[in-house]
Amino acid sequence: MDFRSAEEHLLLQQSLRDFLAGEFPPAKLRALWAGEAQRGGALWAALAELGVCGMLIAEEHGGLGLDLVAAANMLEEAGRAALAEPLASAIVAAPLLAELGGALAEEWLPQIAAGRAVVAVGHPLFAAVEDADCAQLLLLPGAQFALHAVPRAAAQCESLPSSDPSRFLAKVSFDSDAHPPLAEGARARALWDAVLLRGALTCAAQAIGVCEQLLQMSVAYTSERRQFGKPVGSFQALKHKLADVKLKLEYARPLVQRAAHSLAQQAEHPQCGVHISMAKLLACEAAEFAARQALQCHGAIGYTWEQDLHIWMRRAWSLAQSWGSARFHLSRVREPLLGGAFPIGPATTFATGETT
Amino acid sequence: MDFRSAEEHLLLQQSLRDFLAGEFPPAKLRALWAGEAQRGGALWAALAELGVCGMLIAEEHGGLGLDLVAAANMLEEAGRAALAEPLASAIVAAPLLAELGGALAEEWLPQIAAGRAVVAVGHPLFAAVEDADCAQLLLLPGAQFALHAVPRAAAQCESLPSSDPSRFLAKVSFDSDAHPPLAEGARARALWDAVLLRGALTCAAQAIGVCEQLLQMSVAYTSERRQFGKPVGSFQALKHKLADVKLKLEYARPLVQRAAHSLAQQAEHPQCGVHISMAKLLACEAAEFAARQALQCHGAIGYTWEQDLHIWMRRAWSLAQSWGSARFHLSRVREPLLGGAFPIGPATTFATGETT
Amino acid sequence: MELRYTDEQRAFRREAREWLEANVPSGPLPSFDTAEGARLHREWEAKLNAGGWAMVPWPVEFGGRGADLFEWLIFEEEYYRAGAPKRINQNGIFLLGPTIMEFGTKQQKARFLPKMASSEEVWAQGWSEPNAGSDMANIQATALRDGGHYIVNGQKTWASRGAFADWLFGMFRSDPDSERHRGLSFILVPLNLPGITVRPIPQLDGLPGFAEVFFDDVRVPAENRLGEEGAGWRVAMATAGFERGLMLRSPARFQHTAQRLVSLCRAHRELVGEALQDEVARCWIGAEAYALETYRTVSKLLAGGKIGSESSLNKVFWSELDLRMHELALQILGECGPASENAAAAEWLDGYLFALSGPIYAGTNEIQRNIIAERILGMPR
Amino acid sequence: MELRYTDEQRAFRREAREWLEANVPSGPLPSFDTAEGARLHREWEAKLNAGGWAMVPWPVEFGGRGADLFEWLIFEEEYYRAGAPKRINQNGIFLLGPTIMEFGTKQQKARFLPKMASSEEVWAQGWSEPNAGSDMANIQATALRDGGHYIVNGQKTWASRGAFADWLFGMFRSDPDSERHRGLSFILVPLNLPGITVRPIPQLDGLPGFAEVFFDDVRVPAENRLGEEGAGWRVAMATAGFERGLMLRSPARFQHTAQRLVSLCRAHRELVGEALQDEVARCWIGAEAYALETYRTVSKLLAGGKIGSESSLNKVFWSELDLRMHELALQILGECGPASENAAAAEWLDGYLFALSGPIYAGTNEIQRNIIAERILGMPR
Repeated sequence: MDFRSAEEHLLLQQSLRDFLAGEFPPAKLRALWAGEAQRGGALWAALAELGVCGMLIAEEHGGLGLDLVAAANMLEEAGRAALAEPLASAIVAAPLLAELGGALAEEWLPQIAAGRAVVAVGHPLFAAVEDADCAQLLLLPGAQFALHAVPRAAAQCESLPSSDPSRFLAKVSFDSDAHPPLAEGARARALWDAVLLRGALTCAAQAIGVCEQLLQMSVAYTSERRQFGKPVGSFQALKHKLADVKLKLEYARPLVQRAAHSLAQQAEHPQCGVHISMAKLLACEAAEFAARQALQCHGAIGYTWEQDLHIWMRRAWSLAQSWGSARFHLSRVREPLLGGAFPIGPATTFATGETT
Repeated sequence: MDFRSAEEHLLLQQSLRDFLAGEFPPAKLRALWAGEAQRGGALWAALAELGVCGMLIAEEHGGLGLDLVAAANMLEEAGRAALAEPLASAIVAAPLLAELGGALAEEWLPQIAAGRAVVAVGHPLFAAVEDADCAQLLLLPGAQFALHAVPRAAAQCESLPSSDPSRFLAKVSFDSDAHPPLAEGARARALWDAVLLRGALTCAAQAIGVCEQLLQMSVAYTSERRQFGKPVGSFQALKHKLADVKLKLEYARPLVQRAAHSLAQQAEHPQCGVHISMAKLLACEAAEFAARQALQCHGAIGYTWEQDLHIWMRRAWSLAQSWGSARFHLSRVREPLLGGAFPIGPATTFATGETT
Repeated sequence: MELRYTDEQRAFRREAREWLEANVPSGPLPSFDTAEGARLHREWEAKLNAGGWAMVPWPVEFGGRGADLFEWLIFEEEYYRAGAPKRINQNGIFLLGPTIMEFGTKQQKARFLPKMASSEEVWAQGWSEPNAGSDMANIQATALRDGGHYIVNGQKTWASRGAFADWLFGMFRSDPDSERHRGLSFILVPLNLPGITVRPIPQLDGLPGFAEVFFDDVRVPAENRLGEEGAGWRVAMATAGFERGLMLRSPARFQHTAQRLVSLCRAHRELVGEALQDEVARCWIGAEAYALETYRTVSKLLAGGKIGSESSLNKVFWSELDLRMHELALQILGECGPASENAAAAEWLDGYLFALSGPIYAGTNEIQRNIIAERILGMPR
Repeated sequence: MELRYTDEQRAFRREAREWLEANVPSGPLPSFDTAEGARLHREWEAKLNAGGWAMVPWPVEFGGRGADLFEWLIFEEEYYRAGAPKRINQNGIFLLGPTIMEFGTKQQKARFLPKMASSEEVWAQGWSEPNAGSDMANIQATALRDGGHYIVNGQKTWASRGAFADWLFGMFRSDPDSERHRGLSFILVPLNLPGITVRPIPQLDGLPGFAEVFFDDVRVPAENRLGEEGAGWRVAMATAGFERGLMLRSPARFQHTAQRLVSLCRAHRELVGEALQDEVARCWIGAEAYALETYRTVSKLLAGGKIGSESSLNKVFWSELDLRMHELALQILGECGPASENAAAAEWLDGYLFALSGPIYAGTNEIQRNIIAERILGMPR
């Protein structure tokens, strides 16, 4: 029993953090918003260089061969930096391609790892597909939950508005006769289930980073901004608001780490789906709460387009609605919990059969 | 259009307030808890003297002939003083007896007005009957919503525990063959509907008084109690807690007044039931919230049996559960609201047909 | 207590309803924080004024129709019911207008109020400076007397409507040796004077809803001072009271939002679940409570009462209710799939961004809660 | 990251489970705040001690079994799973015990710890005085040195377990000219000394859960001082840290409550509605989060890390979670008709009254939020 992140994962995380702090300042994001830059360019190539794009991909395909526990650490940094590159899609796509195997995996996994291709993944429960704009391949649901691989050029993408201009959402259609399914029936459903869990985890992990960033910006601003002759951060009302953010953050974090761990070792964890939903719910709520409090702590300045705060506020809103809303994930906890689907109470947290 | 309480009602309210402040200090309530005094005694007689027991009863039967708008003002004072006398039962019973009419009304209304009798009223939706312990007559539901009048001596009362030792709740059974129904079918249902609305209104109006009292005690204590060299009430965290109590109180109050007005003029107000449920919900929640904040503002001293604070905390908890829980009343708003049962939006608040 | 309208009040409502139904533009106007939107909103205000509906509670001589506060509430209900445009000149008609009624000279009333009612002159407010936000007394901009003029220097910020307005009102330090609340004067400044630079500030929605305004030796005629020299704080406190007060935040806006929220929830009831439905019902109750409390307040005012610090209760209540309603709407829409599939989504998102400013402007809700605790409840400072 | 127990940990759990299943009294004991309950709880503690389970993480020589913190968590899980009695000597074993381990002399450890583990000596805490609640440094009670003794005078209040305890620990002012945090000494006082008067204080539930303790020229041997003379504040801060810390508030208690809440909700699911069900699910998630965070903390501690102000996060989290769970239980029971019809109702109401004290004692949650903001986040004082 050891609930600490592995030393080497923390080092990787720190190096990504340093890299993004240097290479992805808010000015670059704003250039992207303004259409003056594109995703999947130099920054994406540099991330591939660091191994980030292929972190879940086996070494034989040019990846780092890490697991989702490590990926969660890395995604935290994507959230902290408000990264707009298609990293979450790489995390969602890679294990799906590996599971599908064959020529498709042989062709695309090395390209993802090398930062030369983006593979976007849809889901039968949700109409929006993220990153379809810059993808070369789309893995999409068809009729009866069938799974299709469709080259981007063969799909019609209708861009959808997003509360976060850094996240590109589209409604995608394609001709299913021209692209027969790669998986159908029970197998396809199992694949989609796994996609949902990974998608939700990417949101949860990013939300932790977003929440930390919002908190840090708010502490810094309220420590510096003076009114009535003292820093506004010395007023108890603002202290308690940010203390509450810290509380939500610190109790969401272990849920996310545990969810990543359970999903990485799914065979041992029948409650993996519940773990993911708990993590998604609380991490995204922590980030949304942080956004609300951060704006109130900043006052009017936070309400301007020029201040960077709203970059993370928008990310928080957008992550909360992606890969299942709060209501969706809460119901995925509530129903099995109240249905008695698994044992609860003291001594059950890590129990997977061995003590009963 | 005039949303002010009538001058003469405010005078009556003030005189009741002064009377209770003088005659019903917490020591008297504690004597009652300790079994050293009984309800329905000298205090009840003195209240009858003031006209309070018979305020809804017609003058021909010895009452004041007031309406529920005035009664709501008076019940606020019952809450403020944590009165333990069966005043709410008198408010619930009197219009029911008047509606039933005949010999029953002729016999009991004058006795209620004179403070010589207590009539307790049950309800088919709730198992507990309040004030059965000191009543002489019980108006009770039987099979199929039938309404029975049962002398106290002919009923079996099993006392129920209450979070508030000042409120006496019992489960009551009786022999329905020996006491044939006074009303049945649609008429009985209509009577029970009206009883429910009056019962809920008595709780809402009392809750306003309870909330005010808790707020006032908290302001007084935090202004006096010093820590760190200053009154604890000068700390923003406690200021904001009590400001929030004030907010809930001030926006619950007009709901209660409007509910009383609608019920008093039921013929004009098809949404009377919705008005009552809104008022019950928000007034009782304001009082419960006040109880929670008051305890936190008092700290350990409020946690003792000897301090009087818990007298009102218990009343707040108990009123919230009487005549329908929060969930019960919220659903009675939600269902017609979302079902489109009445017009909403600007210009509809007081509209009862005349502007459409 | 009499909760029925009089015959006169019902007649007034009918008249307003008929005029609005005949005149309100079909479909929404572009935001008044765009050049085109500002033009169209000014056109609408001119029409409203021509009909005599621009500012119904004002005296007829100033462009009103001498209505009382109940009629004002009724008018607002009808205005929102008709889906009429937002009021581009709200800084003028709701904040400065009542202040001029209270503190202005006869000449000032005649000069400013009619053109305010007609929105021929649109007003920006100049409350804040970079170091005077919640701490309004920390004003640094100066207006130093020079014969018949004030020489104005300094900077105002978060001047709402600053980008497209004609005039600005604000407090300036007229006694350079003064501190805090003393030595301030309340001055009305035409924004076309030499030495003024307006830098629009884009808001969260990307539109320039407010501006920074820089003053560099700007000469303003002394007759543009409202109230006594050095007594600006008292004037501004009255204006701030109006900002939190009844006229600007009549209940109809929130009842209208609550109605839209209920409709949205009804339309997606099966997707939404009981917990969200409960929250929607609570919002509608909140909007009703706000309306009832306002009618109660107006009843007291018409009987000769005053409102003071109670306006802080209003401000906290409506701003948090408004935010909650928009949050819920976005949650409901989130259950319905991607935003583009619902035409209402963009409107609710815009509304949410606007609602987020509610707990900040007109004195943050933290400041308002201090006021509630100290001035209404009497807790120690 | 390895979220599986070792074979040794599993063996430890089995051993604890078997012993507890064989020895835990069937049915609940009366409250330890009654004379009869106190006697029965002492009996239970003696049995626990005889089995070697009284304080598993303590060294064997002091009555423990030298377990590590993971084993402590496992023991606690099994303890709550078995429905074993509350710990009457929690002020001793969870607060004073670890303090003596850290600050005590060899003699003090040998003298106090074994009898603490066995609950032969039950401890009351003497944190507060009438004017030193949240403001713990405002202590007035004195302990003045007189040769080999301290002469103790003054008053302590809210001394939990004071009514039935044998000993009390607390801070006293040993330098009469000192102020605030200086000049205090941490002293252990037998409650049977001449000059001591204990006045039990009934709590909300009517039982004397705490007491006022009056000291009138009480002679306490100087060897009963823990730590240096005048250094009592540092000792007390360590104790207060333990009070908010890991040992006293291991997750099992809250997981046990969450489990009971879920069972209650399941049993009445049709009456309860989705909104309440959602809240119940959130509580269970909260209890899980608290457990996971504790395992994370223990992992860090066993690898040589320290916890400091983070214990303030724990304190706020568990106290508000605990209160919320009891509120929800009472709401669910409220849907099920009068209390007597449900055997669990009285237990939940008692639990609610107890939970209400959570946000107050061991430093109010307002103080804890200040600590989080200032010491963890680094916000200005």
